[in-house]
Amino acid sequence: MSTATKVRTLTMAEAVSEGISQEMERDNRVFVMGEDIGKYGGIFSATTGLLDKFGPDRIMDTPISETGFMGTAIGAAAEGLRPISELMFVDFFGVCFDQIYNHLAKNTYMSGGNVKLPVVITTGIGGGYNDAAQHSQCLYATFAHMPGLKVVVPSNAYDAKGLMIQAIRDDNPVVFMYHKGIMGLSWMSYFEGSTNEVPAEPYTIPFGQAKVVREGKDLTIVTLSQMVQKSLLAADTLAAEGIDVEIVDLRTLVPLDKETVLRSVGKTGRVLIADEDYLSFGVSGEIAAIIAEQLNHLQLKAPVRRLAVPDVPIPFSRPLEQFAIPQVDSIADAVRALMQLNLD
Amino acid sequence: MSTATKVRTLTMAEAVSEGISQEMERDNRVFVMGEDIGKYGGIFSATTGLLDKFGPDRIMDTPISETGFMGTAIGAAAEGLRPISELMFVDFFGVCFDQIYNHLAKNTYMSGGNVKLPVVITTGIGGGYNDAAQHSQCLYATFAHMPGLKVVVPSNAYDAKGLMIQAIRDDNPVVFMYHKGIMGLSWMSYFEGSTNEVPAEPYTIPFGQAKVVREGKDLTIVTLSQMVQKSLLAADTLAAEGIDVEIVDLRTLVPLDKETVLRSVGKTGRVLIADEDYLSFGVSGEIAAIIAEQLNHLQLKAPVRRLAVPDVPIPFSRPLEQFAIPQVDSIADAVRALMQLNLD
Amino acid sequence: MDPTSEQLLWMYEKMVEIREYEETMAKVYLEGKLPPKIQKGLAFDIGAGPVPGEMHLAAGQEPVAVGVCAHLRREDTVVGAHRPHHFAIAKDVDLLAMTSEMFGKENGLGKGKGGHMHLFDPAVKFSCSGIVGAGAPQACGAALAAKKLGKDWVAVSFFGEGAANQGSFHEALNLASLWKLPVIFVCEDNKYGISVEKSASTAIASNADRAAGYGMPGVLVDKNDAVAVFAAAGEAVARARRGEGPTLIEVKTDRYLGHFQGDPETYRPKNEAQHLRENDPINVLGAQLRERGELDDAKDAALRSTVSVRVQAAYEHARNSPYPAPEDALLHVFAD
Amino acid sequence: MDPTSEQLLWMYEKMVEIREYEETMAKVYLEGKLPPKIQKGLAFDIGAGPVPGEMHLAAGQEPVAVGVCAHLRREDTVVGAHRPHHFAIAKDVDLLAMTSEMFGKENGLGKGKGGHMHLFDPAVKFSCSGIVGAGAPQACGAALAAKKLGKDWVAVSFFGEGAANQGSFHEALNLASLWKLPVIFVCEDNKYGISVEKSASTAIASNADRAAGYGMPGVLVDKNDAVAVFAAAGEAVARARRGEGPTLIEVKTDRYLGHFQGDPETYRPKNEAQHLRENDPINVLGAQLRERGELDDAKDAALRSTVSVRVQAAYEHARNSPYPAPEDALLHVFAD
Ligand SMILES: Cc1ncc(C[n+]2csc(CCOP(=O)(O)OP(=O)(O)O)c2C)c(N)n1
Ligand SMILES: Cc1ncc(C[n+]2csc(CCOP(=O)(O)OP(=O)(O)O)c2C)c(N)n1
Ligand SMILES: [Mg+2]
Ligand SMILES: [Mg+2]
Repeated sequence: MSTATKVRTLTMAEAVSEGISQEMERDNRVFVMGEDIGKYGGIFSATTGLLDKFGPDRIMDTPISETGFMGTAIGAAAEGLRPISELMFVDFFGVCFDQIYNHLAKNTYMSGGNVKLPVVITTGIGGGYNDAAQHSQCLYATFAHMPGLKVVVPSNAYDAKGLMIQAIRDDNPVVFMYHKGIMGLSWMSYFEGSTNEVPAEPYTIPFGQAKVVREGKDLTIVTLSQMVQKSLLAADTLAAEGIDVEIVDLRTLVPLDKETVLRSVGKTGRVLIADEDYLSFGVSGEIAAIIAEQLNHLQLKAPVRRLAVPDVPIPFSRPLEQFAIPQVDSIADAVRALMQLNLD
Repeated sequence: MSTATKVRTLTMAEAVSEGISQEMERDNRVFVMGEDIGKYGGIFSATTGLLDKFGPDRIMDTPISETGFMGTAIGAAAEGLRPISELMFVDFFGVCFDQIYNHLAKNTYMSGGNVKLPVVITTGIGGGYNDAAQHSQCLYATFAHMPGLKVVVPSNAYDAKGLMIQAIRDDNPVVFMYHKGIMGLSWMSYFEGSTNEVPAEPYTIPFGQAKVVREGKDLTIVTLSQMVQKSLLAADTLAAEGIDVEIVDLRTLVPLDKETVLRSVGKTGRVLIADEDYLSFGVSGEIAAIIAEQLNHLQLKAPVRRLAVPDVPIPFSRPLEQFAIPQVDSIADAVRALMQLNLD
Repeated sequence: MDPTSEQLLWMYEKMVEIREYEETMAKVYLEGKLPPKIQKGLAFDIGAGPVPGEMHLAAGQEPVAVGVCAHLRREDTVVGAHRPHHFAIAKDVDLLAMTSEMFGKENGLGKGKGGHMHLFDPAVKFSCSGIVGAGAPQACGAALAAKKLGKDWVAVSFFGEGAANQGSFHEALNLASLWKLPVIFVCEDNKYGISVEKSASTAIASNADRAAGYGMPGVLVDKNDAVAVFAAAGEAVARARRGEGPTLIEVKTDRYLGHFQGDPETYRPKNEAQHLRENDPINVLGAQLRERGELDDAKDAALRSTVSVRVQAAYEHARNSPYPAPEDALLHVFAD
Repeated sequence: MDPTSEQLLWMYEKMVEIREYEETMAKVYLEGKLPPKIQKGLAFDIGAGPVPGEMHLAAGQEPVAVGVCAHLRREDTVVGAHRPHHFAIAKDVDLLAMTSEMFGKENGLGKGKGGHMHLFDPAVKFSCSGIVGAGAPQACGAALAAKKLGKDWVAVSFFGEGAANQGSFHEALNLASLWKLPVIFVCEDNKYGISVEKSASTAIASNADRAAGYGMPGVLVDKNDAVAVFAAAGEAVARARRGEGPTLIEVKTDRYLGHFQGDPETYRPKNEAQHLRENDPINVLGAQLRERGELDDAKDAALRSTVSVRVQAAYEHARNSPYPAPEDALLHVFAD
């Protein structure tokens, strides 16, 4: 068939760098700063090939000075440039978070809208490859909790490209968080569902639109990032057992698409929130809360259930890490258990 | 009566510094570091009088180098000392959070329990006096989200002293967050319920025990810190209208006393979570979630309701700040509205 | 680099303006905060009155602001800190909108959302922050933008001697020198970071000596004098405009008032401030101008009265402007 | 300060041990990671094999570790960074428990929870961190404790030249000098921070020149030589023990391997590492020992074989030890 030739799949890393590249071609105010984003192409390949294409003036390796270059991004953005600033691992946010949440996130508000800061922060999240407690965190809840930052958490290449272009064009700070285990790197096993068809031309995906990535009638899994891919695999297993799971991929945490969540939960009556961040005071709590606030409009068949990292730092050892981070099997188990629970 | 002479009331600031002082007398490993904690006595008077009593070797003013002295606290604690380290305003955590959540919070875990870090971080939280977006935050959810930190949020002088002594004696990192508007400072109006009877002798209050500070049958307010005092005032107004409110003061976020929350909500069937932190991805979500997880054991009469800062930075201007931060009146309004809601 | 008479007069007038602005604020700030006490035991209520919240005034530190800003154009960037008024005034921030902002009014620079530590005037490229040390990296960003845009604009980061012990100082200076950014780092050494003396916070006597660690010139201006600051800043700005990179300047200056208004100042020798005032930099420059024949009593009185009208008008404007509607708190989290 | 023969031999043996440890790890690390490919397109799987996760090896950098640690006692503190093995071995960290930790085993230093970047051995006061720059303030804390306890213990913070651009470096150096803490800051300049050359990250050629900004001695050791490091560190440690405060030392050293194992090293001139190995510091010290008559072929062989037995035994021990139970993940969040 003639259309078959048009199918082009990319890894999420390729999709991210293609999105950045196309925007850099379109808009010469866009530039990238960060550690090892030049010759190295980004530790997680989010900027591979860009140095050759755009040169060192627009693809700028920085010293290991996250406060320095995040602040630099703020100052440059205030002058009308559109920096993309990479925080290699989200785990490092603590050395520079003041610039991010007290300035980048707030200057627009504190100036009554007179200052615009179109900065995209890209950052690698997540575990699964035994990088231990300081290199495996998700922490998106912490960014989403701070007013003034948009937070993007794609689960696949197609979404990643569209959301990246949307992020670069947004006049506000956007934190773009890519899970390392779905980037399709040549040196880390990954969930292949994340490598998918990506149109060659630029396109955008609006923020605040969750996506039902699998329709089902028995139970809703609300999830995001790599956990979407794990949930899809769990759903296949469960389907064979006659449990028909619907999966909502949040795609962005800020803005949060409550409607899609509530619609799905309203339909299935059962909800599991599957999250790779720490359990307490995070994403899973927020999703549970927006459901609890709508109990007068929803008919739940079972209590809400959450599956997340059980409030422990991410341990190094393989069996420990696999226990701490929800896996395909533990998602399936949680769904099975939830199917047994009934209200009244 | 002879017992009347024993009543001694302290402000929360006095209670905090008395707790520290008594522990410093008992245990010479305890010392205090921070900005302006010496001659100045702490900007929020948490260390008033201590320099005169213990001298500059144990009451150490630091440079404005939060990463430097938080890291110093970690290193000193690993050697068996018991530092109290003041982060003047919690809002500044972003300049030093790496030391706190990647090291202080995790070294015990990463060492398999071989390293103990008995550090107390004291910090001022909260708004209400127009100090704007970088000096008015609560941010306790962010600390509570990170495994490895105990988080204490007292609402009154009696609790503050007992919890402070407990914190200093704990072999783990404890973040002790005092709301500026209940410290009883001579230069800031405060909620007088926070100044209460404090025994002169040292005593401890165990962590993880929420307190029902007002019993009622119609509705539960789950709350913490200054918001407890606001809720008590709102409850008085509501009582006059025939609405009988029960108030749960969480007192510590980590560990969190879920049982007391669930018991109260089970009794009243209606719950409002009143919080001064940002609404989304925070404390109010977590409390709502633990209720949503127990829907098979609880008989709710109404959906869960949350009242918190509506995901905006804290604005400076008085009318704006009073709108953004829940006030006594808005708590009362939220309760009234919730009394009108019914499930089914 | 010697200032012209015009520049000297500009500096003098701006110093007078800053001083009047700060002294007026010191008074206005107390309105509504002192008795009648609203609560037992309360000496003062920080959240009361027309200008609530913290208030950090810069009386005595005028030479730093005017000596540097005398070299700046509208397109140059200034990033100040928590004590920002003198810089803002010297950078020609809109005085009416700035004052309204501190009163929390709808027509303030930030529509009342920012307040005194968060003044943003993009028209003259002024911003500041309440977080000690945060501004230096941001000034690097403005300087980087100038470079990328092919302009000879410069950026100035002002901060206190206390801030020079923050990690951000180090990172910014390294970055600026490495990338040869047109930025000038100006450290105001007013001897105190709140209550902590410089000798108790800083391992060396002068931050200017830290410049060598970044391969940039370090200049110490060891007197609180506008002309001396002007000379040092002139070199630095010219160097930056020529594309030769950053400079670090430290100026010994004097904080006449408390760290913030309401500061009991018990950490400070009694009469220290009074003693400092004896060598007031406004008088010093005034005397120089008189010597040069540029100023006499009549001219001085006229100048002071013009300034006073301008300053007082700003306060009147702010006082009489309306507050924003409470629900406006929900606006501007994001730019549209 | 000249090393005794005993000290020279100790340094030599430790360097041999470190080298064998790292070279063994380089091989073990690859086990299970290379084909058979578990996934299309995968060249290597970082999460597979007996030692998963990142792996930063220090082959070539041995002189820094041994030259400093030769002066340390058990009660002295060492805080390393993400590339910690050489320091750990030189500080006499329990080799069996350390190796078990990197294999994620129950009997590891951290019961398998820490892994290679997070080795804690309180018995010899060793710790490290995967966060660049984080260790320097923590070393200040150990030094402060020594001072408070009235001991002559010192603390050493080791970090890379890349880390010297972090704010934490600045804050720690200022604090240490201000409080005269017995701490030695040792910067390993191995030319790269991952792929970024020092000249692209650091505004000046030598970090030793930054010491003046903190009022402490700064020493540059400009060759990758154990004896030269020994001399510089000896002065610094003695000074610290005497209560005279901190020293900053920078050592030019060589990273033979990639930043981490699996690093394609495309940013680096081909054969650079090979070229560096031509002047190997172990050989250099070996030759000196031979010249002094302290080493000959037989003695060298015996020494190397003893070391090898020790190192290989550690790997065997780690390999054969059991994993923790999965649910042990829930333990040790808090000390009891
Ligand atoms: C990161 C951070 N730490 C602490 C503070 C609290 N604080 C505000 S101003 C100040 C002193 C600043 O001293 P300096 O930099 O010398 O400026 P000055 O007040 O003397 O103008 C401190 C500690 C803060 N705002 N931000
Ligand atoms: C705060 C922080 N930023 C970035 C990183 C990622 N990172 C790990 S090692 C490294 C390079 C460190 O270079 P250097 O300090 O010279 O040490 P070397 O690797 O050369 O031993 C970087 C950027 C990190 N771990 N922590
Ligand atoms: Mg100062
Ligand atoms: Mg290096």
